[in-house]
Amino acid sequence: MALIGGMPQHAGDAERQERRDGELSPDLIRISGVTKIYSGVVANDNIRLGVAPGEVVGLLGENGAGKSTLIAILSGLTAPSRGLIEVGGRSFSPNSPADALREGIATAYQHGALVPTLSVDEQLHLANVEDDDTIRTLLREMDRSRTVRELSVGERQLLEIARAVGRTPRVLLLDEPTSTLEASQVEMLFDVIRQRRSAGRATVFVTHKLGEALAICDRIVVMRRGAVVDELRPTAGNWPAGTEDRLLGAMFGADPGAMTGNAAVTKRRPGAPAGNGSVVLSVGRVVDTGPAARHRPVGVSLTVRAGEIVAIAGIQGQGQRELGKVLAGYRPCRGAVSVNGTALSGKGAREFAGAGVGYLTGDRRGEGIVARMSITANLLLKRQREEGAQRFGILRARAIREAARREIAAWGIRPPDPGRPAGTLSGGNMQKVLLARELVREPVLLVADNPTHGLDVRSQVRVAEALRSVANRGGAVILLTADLDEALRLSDRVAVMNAGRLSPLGPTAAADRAELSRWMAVGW
Amino acid sequence: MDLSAIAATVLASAVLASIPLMLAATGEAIGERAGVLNLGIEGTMLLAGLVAFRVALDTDSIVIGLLAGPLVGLVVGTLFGLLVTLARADQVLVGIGLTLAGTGLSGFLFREWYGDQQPLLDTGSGRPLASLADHVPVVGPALFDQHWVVYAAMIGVLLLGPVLTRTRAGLLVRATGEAPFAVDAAGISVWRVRLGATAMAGVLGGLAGAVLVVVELGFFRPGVTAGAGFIAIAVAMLGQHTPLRVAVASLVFGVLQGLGPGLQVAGAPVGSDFPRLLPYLGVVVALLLARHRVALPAALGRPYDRATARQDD
Amino acid sequence: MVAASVESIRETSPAAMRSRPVLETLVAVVLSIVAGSVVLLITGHDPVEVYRALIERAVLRPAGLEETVVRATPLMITGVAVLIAVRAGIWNIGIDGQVLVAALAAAVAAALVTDAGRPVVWLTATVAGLVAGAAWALPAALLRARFGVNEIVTTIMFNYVALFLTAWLVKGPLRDRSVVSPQTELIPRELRLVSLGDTRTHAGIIVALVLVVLVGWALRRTVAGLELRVVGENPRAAAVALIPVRAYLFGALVVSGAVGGLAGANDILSTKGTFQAEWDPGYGFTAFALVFLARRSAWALVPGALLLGMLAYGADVMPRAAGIDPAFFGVIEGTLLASLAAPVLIRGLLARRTRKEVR
Amino acid sequence: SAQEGVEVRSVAIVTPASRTNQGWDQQGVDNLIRVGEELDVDVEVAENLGYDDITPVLLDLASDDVDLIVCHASGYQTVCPEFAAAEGVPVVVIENPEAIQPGLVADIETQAQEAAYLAGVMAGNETTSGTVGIVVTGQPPTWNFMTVGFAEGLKAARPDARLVYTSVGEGTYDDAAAARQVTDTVLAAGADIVFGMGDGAAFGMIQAIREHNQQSPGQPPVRFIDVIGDKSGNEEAADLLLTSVLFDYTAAYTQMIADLEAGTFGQVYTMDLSNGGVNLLETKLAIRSETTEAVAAARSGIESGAIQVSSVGDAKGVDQRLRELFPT
Ligand SMILES: Nc1ncnc2c1ncn2[C@@H]1O[C@H](COP(=O)(O)OP(=O)(O)OP(=O)(O)O)[C@@H](O)[C@H]1O
Ligand SMILES: Nc1ncnc2c1ncn2[C@@H]1O[C@H](COP(=O)(O)OP(=O)(O)OP(=O)(O)O)[C@@H](O)[C@H]1O
Ligand SMILES: [Mg+2]
Ligand SMILES: [Mg+2]
Repeated sequence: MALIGGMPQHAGDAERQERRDGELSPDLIRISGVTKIYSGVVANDNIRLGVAPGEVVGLLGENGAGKSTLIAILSGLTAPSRGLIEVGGRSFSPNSPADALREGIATAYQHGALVPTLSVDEQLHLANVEDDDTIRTLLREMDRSRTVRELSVGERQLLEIARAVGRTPRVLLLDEPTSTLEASQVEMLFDVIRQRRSAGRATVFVTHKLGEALAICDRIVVMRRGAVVDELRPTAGNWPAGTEDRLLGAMFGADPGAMTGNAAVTKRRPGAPAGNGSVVLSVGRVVDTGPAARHRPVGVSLTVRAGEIVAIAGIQGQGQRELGKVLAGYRPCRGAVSVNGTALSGKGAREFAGAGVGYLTGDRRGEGIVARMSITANLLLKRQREEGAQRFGILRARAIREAARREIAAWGIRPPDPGRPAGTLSGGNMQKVLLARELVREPVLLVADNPTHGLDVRSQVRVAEALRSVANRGGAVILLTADLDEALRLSDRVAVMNAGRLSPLGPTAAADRAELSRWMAVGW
Repeated sequence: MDLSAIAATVLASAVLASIPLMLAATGEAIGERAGVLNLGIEGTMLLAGLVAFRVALDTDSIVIGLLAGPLVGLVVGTLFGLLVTLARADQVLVGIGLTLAGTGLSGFLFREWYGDQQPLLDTGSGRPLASLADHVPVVGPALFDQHWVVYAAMIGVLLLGPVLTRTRAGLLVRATGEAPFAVDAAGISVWRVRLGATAMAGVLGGLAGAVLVVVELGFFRPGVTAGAGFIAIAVAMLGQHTPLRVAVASLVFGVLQGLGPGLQVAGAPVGSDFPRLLPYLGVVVALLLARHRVALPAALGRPYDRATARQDD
Repeated sequence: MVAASVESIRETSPAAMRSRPVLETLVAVVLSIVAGSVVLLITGHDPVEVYRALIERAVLRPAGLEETVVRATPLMITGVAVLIAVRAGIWNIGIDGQVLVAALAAAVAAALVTDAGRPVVWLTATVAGLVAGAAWALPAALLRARFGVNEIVTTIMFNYVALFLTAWLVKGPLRDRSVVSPQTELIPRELRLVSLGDTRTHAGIIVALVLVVLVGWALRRTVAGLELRVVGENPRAAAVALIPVRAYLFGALVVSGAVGGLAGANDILSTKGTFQAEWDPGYGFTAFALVFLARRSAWALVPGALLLGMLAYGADVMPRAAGIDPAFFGVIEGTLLASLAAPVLIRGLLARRTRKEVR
Repeated sequence: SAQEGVEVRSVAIVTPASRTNQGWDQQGVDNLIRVGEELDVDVEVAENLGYDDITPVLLDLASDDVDLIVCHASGYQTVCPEFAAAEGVPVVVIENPEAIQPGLVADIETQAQEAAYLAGVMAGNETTSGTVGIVVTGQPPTWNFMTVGFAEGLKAARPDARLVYTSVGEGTYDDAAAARQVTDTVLAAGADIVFGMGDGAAFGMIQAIREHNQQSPGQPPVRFIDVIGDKSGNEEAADLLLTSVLFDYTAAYTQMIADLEAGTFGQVYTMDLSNGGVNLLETKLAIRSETTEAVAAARSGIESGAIQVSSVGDAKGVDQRLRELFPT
């Protein structure tokens, strides 16, 4: 039963809550009628939710559903426009994160709250974290004298979790804590959460990964367009059959079939020229010569043909990002690179782009979006010098506005407000903006760096479709990803990168998952 | 002509002249470390210098005068800090305002208090190690023939190095300039850290003004700092916001500044305008050489606003 | 990089924003008057008397307005110069040096062509000023774009270098030998910029206004303007969007220098007529204050410059009228700037109150 | 223009720096006020105007109906005549004899080289180390005239003397800290008499000398020669003030007002030894009788025309003349 519509849902919610109050200890946190409005956008809509001691509550919802907003309100980052929160039975209206911490609420933020220039130890000290067993376990593989900046993305995420867990809070809020973690690290985190459960401490777990939510949560709450739309709990320790469909339905609205039916779209179009199409990209013994990197690509050779998606899987920081930049002309290299027969060795990003190379950055906020500029401007970027956008160096305002409106509609960017600063978009919507502006240029080769990172399932599908459409149109795609399953799911051929070296490239259909994952960890 | 005597004097005088610069630049460095760019040190130095002068004259005590300077600096720095944190005022605007107001007020009060009189303080005494100066050629006076305040200031500034790197207060300051959101998220009030840092910067700026007026010159004149407050901003950056390096940079600046008159007196046909360029060109060259190490705190100049912080991280 | 962050994403409705600048400015003026009164009272002056004299002189005499416009002209031009750099994320604190070098170049160049008549003199001085200003910004621009050397420090340093260099030139090689004091050959009044009607205002203000409109438009409406702003907002994103970041950093600083140079040429062609060794108008800081006062908007430079121009004139004539030290007007100006920055205080207080009320 | 006498009710003076700058600006203002009191004429002072365009201030003064404006800086020598021509208000400029116009523009020549020559003679006779320093804050004509005059007097009195000439830098009239650093260096070169030309910056020089004297007890104290005003009222300064090249504008100002009323305004007023416009200050420091005699002899030599002191106003000329006098 998917709960759609306003009233009944709240009634049912209240009922459930009352029932639970009877059987469980009283809620640690009780949220009633919380609404948050950002200049017209209802980010949280009349939310009612309780969290009991020892409970692990999963919070799911598509990009922009309002999960992080709720976390922000509970963390004291922002005040609700309306509504009441109680913690331990007392009214709670934090002025700052400090107030929330005092009440025993600690948060690992979606985008982290670390100081790049501090060492790991200094960072923990800053956050008043005691160095206990839990911390030592979580950080056991980390060189603690290194600065946060020098850590890999995954290590940073672990540290962010440790920073919050280390305060042994009554309530731990985790906003997408596993987006860049490896399986073993996720398991480590789950151990910590289980310990907390047995100690009677509550955890709120925001994620886009249904599997993880089902594995660890005692209850799953689904948000959609700011409101809580569904709430599920296992019966007798097991999730009932069809739970996934129900979750997806609640997350994305009426038609869960849209999520599974897309498999066809993401697979190669029958009759597309894959594998034997013309050579789009040819790379011979390329050595990255750009600014210092933890691992720079060395001796990379690669041929990519029209119509195929080639995935390069690797743990974050093994040199895939650098390789992506080399292949899009953003980092200099030695060796031979040619696109559609045009030699591009020694050329810059503009020549690469001129030859039809598109690039989807892996650092959306850092180097993708211009946060304080409008969605329109962000959609325009990279094309601003093209015919349709300008005449004699003067921007064609109307044409640009219309193009923006079209793309906002076509990609379902939300909120559909062309003038809104792009920095206020949710991650998924930012990615749509960046994808939209790459795809209108109809790239011959699209280099996509971790394009689904942080995206909800539907957005992930949307991205996958977009990549496949490039291939189906006769272009080629290089998909750099930290997620081996994604690599296997989306690609035609796959290779692994480890310590700057590229493994042999083979057809995905014949790939051995276990072997590839070993390669990712230790090389070959 | 005794070139070594000239060199010795140039150096000794450069050391003395570098002390106010060093103090002010260290203060600026601390403020910048916390993310606050203070263009108002010039004004702070002048106000504090004037008050220190008056207090020293009235009490007939250099020490009390020297204490008055930092006190004024504390008040001014706190006011500045409150404006740029709680009031979220623009740092550049308030800084320029402070310089204008401080320059104006100190000049105005000086005339109100002293009319066209120009009292002078005694700056000749208080040199505990002077007797050692003759035993060391050339650098003897620079090392030993100095006022005790010079030594005290140097030790104080050098001690601030470990304070920044080793103490929790230092940690908070450094973190706040880089990632205020992370500090906020750690449950620490960003504005309090910044207020503390600007107050400290004010204290050091005030002390700089007091030392300039009471120890180096022995008198106040309207505008007596002659731009030292701005040079301090450059020196703070050149010194990579570390007290030790700031001290070295100030010293080098002082020596380059003294080199001009040194060359003129030694009879080099350089005129007076070209040697005066030296310290400024020197700073540019030094920056060029040290370019890989000069990084500004990431949040420098940005008022911290929790509502937008998450987008900026 | 220090990035200005005056513009943030506000959670207020546009209508509420629009009505405030006037109110905020009024509050700031009142605050600075109060601060000034305190100083006056403490030192035994009668504030009412002082402010009465002040208003009589600055507001009730017609010359005041004309002079305000004359003073605002170079401020507007240097404000545009600072704005161009600031929008690209660059701090050009070297306006003073650029003005000095450009003024000297303009004065010398114009003196060479005095026989050729007015238009030639204007054109020569303008071009000389633009080129010299750009040239003076060039080292800092190169160091920044090529080696990443922080321009805040280099531009400050080049101000001092300009001061001593121009002094040396005008005392030596470029000096007009027919007069004793070190200055360049005087450009006769008839050859300088035309006055507007029978006033002291001159064609420079038209140039300044055109410049404001042009730059304001270019920043919004041209590809170069857009790219420049992107570089200023997020240089890494700019690079990914195929914008030549270094070229923009370089170009913005050089163009900023050129525009700064224009202010120098304007002064020579209007009020000064000659470059003097000790002249150093120090527009730089005021221009910075102006840009931040205008919240980085080009159009708002115009009222901002007029306000600051009025203050500059006031500081010159009011001390005599009020019988107090001119330094006093530094206090007024300084507190005015500081409190103009404080509308955010008012807004912050308001925001806090609403937050509290809601809960 | 036809000249007619006017009754002078108020006069004004405009100065680039503060009227309490202990030097050039203060002397002009103080002198004009004294003349005003004597003649019962109102005096308006507009100070601290820098070298920006001062026309609005001049206009403002004109709107207050002043009868004469003293433009008290050589830097105002072009703007003031322009203003006078446009507005018809009489002005006095400094160091620009070319600009004079009957009824409109008069000029004051503060050519203090003669008095500076006497100071040089005094220094030559009084120095024991044989090294004498000159410290200037910038190189405006007024300083340049005095530098050359002083150097010629020194050379005449003591041909084997060594002269150390240093400039603190452009426009450093009030940069006491820099002046102090420069003076320290001059003292290190062995100078025992320093001729210092600066306004507020002079106190930086005085402090350097005071401290030097305190540090070297037993040695003959270094002494200071000041310019423009009389700092002997200041106890600490008086202890080392050998003399000062005094500027006295009162005679010139009185004469100008008289000329204006008589309709003969518009001449060059030269301040020199013979008319008392410049003079040497007598201080409490003991000087040798030979010195007094030598200075007196030089004075009569100048007055009789037997001694000709060069008049050099530009910086280049100063360098040249100093090199001639004291080749290294
Ligand atoms: N500071 C802000 N100003 C304006 N709008 C905002 C702000 N923060 C969030 N929003 C908007 O509120 C809505 C909810 O955003 P939120 O970040 O809570 O979503 P989310 O569920 O966490 O999404 P994601 O899965 O992408 O992290 C979005 O439409 C977003 O654009
Ligand atoms: N860095 C900052 N710059 C500007 N304003 C800030 C900054 N930090 C906090 N503020 C604002 O200052 C006010 C008080 O800050 P905050 O709520 O952090 O105080 P606090 O540390 O929680 O103190 P207390 O617990 O005593 O209330 C709030 O209005 C907050 O929005
Ligand atoms: Mg989120
Ligand atoms: Mg989000």
